[in-house]
Amino acid sequence: MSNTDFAIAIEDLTVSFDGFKAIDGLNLYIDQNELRVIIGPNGAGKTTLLDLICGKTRATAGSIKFKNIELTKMAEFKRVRLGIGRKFQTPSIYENLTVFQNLEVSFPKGRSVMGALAFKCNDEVKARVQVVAEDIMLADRLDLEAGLLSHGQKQWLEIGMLLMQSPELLMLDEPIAGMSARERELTAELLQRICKGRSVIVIEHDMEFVKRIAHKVTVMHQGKILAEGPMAKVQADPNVIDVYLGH
Amino acid sequence: MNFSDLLNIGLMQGFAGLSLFAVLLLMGLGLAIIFGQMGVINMAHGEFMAIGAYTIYLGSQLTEQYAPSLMPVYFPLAVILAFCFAFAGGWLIEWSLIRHLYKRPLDTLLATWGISLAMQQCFRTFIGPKEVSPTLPDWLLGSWAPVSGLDIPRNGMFVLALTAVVTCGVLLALSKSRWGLRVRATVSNRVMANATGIDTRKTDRLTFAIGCGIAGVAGAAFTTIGSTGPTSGQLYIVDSFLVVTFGGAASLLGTVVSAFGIAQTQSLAEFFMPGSMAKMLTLTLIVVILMMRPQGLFASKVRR
Amino acid sequence: MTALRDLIKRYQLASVLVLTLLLAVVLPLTLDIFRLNLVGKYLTYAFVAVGLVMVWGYGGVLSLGQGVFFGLGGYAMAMFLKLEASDPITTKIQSTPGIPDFMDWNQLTALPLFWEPFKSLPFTLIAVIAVPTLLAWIISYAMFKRRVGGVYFAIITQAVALILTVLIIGQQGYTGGVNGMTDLKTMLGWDTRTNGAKYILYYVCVALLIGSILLCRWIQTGKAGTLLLAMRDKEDRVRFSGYDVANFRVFTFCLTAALSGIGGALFSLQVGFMSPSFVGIVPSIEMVIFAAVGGRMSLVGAVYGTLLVNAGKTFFSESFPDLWLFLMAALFIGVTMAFPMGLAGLWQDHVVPWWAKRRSEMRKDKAAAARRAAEDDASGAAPEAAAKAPRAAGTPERLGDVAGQRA
Amino acid sequence: MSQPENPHDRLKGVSDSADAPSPFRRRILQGLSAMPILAVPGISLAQKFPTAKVNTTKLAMTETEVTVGQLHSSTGTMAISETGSIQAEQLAIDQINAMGGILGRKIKVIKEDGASDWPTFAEKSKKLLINDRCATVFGCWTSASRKAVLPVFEKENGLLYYPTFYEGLEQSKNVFYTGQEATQQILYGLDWAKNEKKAKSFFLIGSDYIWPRTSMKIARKHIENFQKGKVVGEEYYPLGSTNFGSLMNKIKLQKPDCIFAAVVGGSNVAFYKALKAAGITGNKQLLLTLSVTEDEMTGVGGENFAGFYSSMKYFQSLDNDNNKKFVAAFKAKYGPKSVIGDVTQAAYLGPWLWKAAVERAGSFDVDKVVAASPGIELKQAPEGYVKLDANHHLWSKSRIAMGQPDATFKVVAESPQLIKPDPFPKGYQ
Repeated sequence: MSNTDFAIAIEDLTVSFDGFKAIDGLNLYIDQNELRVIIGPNGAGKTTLLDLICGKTRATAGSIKFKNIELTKMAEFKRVRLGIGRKFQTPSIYENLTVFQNLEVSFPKGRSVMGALAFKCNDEVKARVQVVAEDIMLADRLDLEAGLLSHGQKQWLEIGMLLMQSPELLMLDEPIAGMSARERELTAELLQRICKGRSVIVIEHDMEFVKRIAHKVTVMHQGKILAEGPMAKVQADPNVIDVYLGH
Repeated sequence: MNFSDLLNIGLMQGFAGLSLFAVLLLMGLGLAIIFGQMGVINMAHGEFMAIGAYTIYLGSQLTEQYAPSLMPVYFPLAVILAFCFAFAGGWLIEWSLIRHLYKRPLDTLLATWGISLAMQQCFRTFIGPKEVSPTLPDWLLGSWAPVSGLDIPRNGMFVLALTAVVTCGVLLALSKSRWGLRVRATVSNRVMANATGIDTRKTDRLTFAIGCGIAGVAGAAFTTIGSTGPTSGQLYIVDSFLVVTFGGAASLLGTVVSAFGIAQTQSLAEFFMPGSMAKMLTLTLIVVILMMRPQGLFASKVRR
Repeated sequence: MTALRDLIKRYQLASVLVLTLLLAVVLPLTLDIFRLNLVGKYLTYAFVAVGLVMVWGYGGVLSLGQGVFFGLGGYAMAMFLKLEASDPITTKIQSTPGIPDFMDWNQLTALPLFWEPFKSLPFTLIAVIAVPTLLAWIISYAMFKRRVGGVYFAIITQAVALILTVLIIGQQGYTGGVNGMTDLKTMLGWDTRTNGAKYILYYVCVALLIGSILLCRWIQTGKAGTLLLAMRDKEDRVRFSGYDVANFRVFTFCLTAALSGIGGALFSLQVGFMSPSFVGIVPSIEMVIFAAVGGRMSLVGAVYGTLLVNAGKTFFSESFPDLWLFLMAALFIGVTMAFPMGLAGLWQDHVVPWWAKRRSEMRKDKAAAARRAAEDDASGAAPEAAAKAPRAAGTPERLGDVAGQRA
Repeated sequence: MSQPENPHDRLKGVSDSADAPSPFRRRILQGLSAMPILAVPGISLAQKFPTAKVNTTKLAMTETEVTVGQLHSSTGTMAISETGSIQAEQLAIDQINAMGGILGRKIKVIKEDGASDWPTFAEKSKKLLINDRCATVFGCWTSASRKAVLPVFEKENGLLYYPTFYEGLEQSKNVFYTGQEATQQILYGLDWAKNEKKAKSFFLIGSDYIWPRTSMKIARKHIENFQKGKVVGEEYYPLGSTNFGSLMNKIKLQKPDCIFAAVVGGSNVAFYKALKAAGITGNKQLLLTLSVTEDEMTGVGGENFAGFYSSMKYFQSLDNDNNKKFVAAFKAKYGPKSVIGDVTQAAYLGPWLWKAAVERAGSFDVDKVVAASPGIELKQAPEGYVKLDANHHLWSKSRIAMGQPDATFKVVAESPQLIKPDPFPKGYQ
């Protein structure tokens, strides 16, 4: 099978920590422009899978191909430069900087040391920040210190920081954790907006939310894929029911 | 020079390597416990060793003056006292300083350096600037010569035995005792340990104090090899650091292996080349290996 | 005029100006040449302290081996000066005239090959910067790429300091050993020991130091500075924003090494000798305390810290030698426990708010007065001018920044 | 503070000695013919020597007081060794003051701490010379500290009395060396080992710095070229090294007739403990050292050094009247437990040599003092009679003593004559 059609193709991926296999022979293919949601009970290996893709954890075996480029041996920052963006489970932003600075730092220019020294915040950067800030509904808070944002806004800001880089693959680890109902609503809209022109992987527990956004759902259990398909099909799968309700 | 002479020298040389290994291990052990289990670098480690050494010295002075008949047995008692004093000092310092700095590990380094300066000046003011050396009991002096031409240093044997006891004690305590359990729990998840009713503050204090106590024992053991002065601590800490750094800081096993490696390299190199060259060779090797494996021989598995 | 004011505000240059004034005008006018020479010597340590602000305060990486780079820079300079001081005529009493005296004592009969290039001043000046930078690169590249940081980095740099000391002391035929390189007299025939030369060297030192501070300030205010702070607090986020964290750290570390090297070279020039006692662990840690006392986030504070601690050391060791170590110990403990941001933090937390309060009161008074005046002759511009004036003149440095205060 | 009971009997410069005049002395006496005997009370003397006349170089002094500097380490690693020198110099100065001082002026001391740090030594020496304008400085101990201050003394034309036995290869107009240079300490000892102990093969061991290395270089030349003996090993260990296990085995492998050692500091103690632990003791092995004085013995311990030999010019147990008085005065001032080593005694000579030179010159000016110095003799030095050579070093005897279990020394040999100092020995370079 050719991998070229997929945004990301994962084959036989395995990672073991001292013999414990957190991911065990996993195969996963995600299309261009797809929004895929990964669900599964705690300890299923969802976050580890994202860690493997973005490089936070190194694979023991198997391959990850992004745009047909092998990632497993690549340094993290290079994967980012290829177009992979990752939001962490707990919002990871620079609390001491303003919202503007947070976004500005994420602008994909001046990434080398010399580039950073020569970097100038010109109109192009400012315009880009403005666009993204409007996307993430923080346009009126640009001068606020990021630490003062609400939890939900911090989540958005982190998503915004990823959008600054215009990634082709966006991975979001529990993006609506700690959000109010209204914020969830807005986030769902946000996700639908931003998955145009890029693939998105979301890890989420909230089934209502998943139903709302998912194109396709993958269920993971003990490092393996248990089921995959549209939400309705997956929900009817007896294995899945067993895993979620069986114990 | 016949074959049996050569054999004897070979045996003695092997023992020289072993006793250097014991010395290095004993020096590094306390430091490794504190760093490995708590992430704190104790720059006053050398001064705690000096406390131990001075305890022995004072012990020998007092015994000589008031109870000369006890000279043969004072040494083991003084070693225990050395542990107690250093332990108490460690307890006090953890309580007064270190516990406020757990969130800032680099700052503990500076604060403990300050402590080491203060302790040095205390030694100088209260004990005197001269290097001192205790009067050792006869059974620690000279050599044990099972056959003529083969001299095994008694102080070396003593240090070796002491190191074995202390190391085994620490390993056993870590794996079997309540303290060990608490320490391991605290290391792996502080919040969780707290939640399950482990007093992590007390565990930290105990760990720090035990580390310091072992430093005290190490210092006590060195009185059989060298002398003690107010600044001896700085001499000790350098070697301790090398051992711990090279071993991979977080791992006791690493400390053991690195002490063994360094000791054997240096001891062998010293036999075949001049002392200064040997030291250089050993240090260069350490650097080269550290350049290739900056995290030390046995790095912890957890990613930073 | 406005452009200049903007520049000063943007790079927070007011404090640098005050420092320049102090070093270049006040001190030379008030101190005799002996004391001024001492200040010059302390300022060479300030190069290291300024570097530590960059690498430790901003970069979050503590190096306990800065003495190594100070020493390398100093030795490079000293080698040049020593060669000049060892001409065949002055050394005719030796068995091999024309080589440095310590080589002769160690039975060397020819100048070692690696000494040869140090006959050239340009080469030496390059080496002063290049050699420390290169070593810093070798050390830090391996470690930062493998993400060794924090305490572990600190102790490895310490090990490097130790090893270099042993090397220098052990290779006395090539390095002068424990004695170091002494009796450095002239540079290209110019006697560096005269009072005039001391004044010149002092000013060179001040100029280079201020230049270094400006360079660091420029880096801090740009994107690289923001990134350094970001890395210190959220290393992973920076990495997953596509930055090679290690490269930034390596760059900062090399920069501080280069600064330290310059400091060392100036030391050799001003003091007239170099010794392995600057390379070891103890001086390296002392240099950290200079930066800590001044404030680890403040470039200017680091200079004040260096001057203060050294002045204290000289004063106390002259008057109460026994107390000096206790005082030094108290400094270490007190600064880390109570004032982690050092003098700069004190200034920022106490003096500045107090000043701001006073100023706002003053402004209120003035505004009220102006209002009365305005009512009298209908001139509305006065309050604005009154409000602006104290800000331009007295804006204290924002020592460090908000991020720094929190760390 | 102890006052010598009869200051006149104390150590004196040549000026009031009444012994048969040597050629040196005759000239001095002529030079001093105008000078009254020293015991005349200070005030009248000061009138004879107005400051304007005895001090033309703006040194720090008044009509009644002259300022000198003392520059040693009272903190740091070297404090251990330098304390004795500080005490001895102070003792000598007190005694001189009790006698009325020099040219009617009491000596006032400014003490500076070099803190075992050579740059600090340089800084402090600048302070003493430039700021304090000290007439002379007594100080330094290690070669490194001397090398650090030497350029300062030469630049500022100061005066330094340096007490330690050292490697030689140096002769400065501004320094007087009251200890032995290398050949004075080594050659006699080696000859003694060869002649008395029939030693043919030598094992040389030293700490790794300039003094042991130079000393061993001279020793090797002497053994190989002049004694036709053999050097079977030459080893240097880093300063502060305490690990001598492998060295012991090398010694056993080589079986030298004599171990010739110059190990210093903390290493010293570890070295002798290692020898003892390896079964190498004084009754089986000849060992001659250049670096164990009474000061070191307290650390090394008599039981570890018993039966080994040390080569020095002075031992506390030296049996002569000068020394008995000196030891008594020292112990009265610093406690009965205090010990006096070779360097301590040499440090004690410094102020006396300076006094003699100043009085001979009739001036405190450094150039005049230096010019007057060659040929000065001290008849009542604790070590016996010494005289100052034109090369600024002392003529002195060399002595060998055996360590006793109670940490004292018993002198077993003494060079018949004073040995001429030769800082640049021909044939040993």
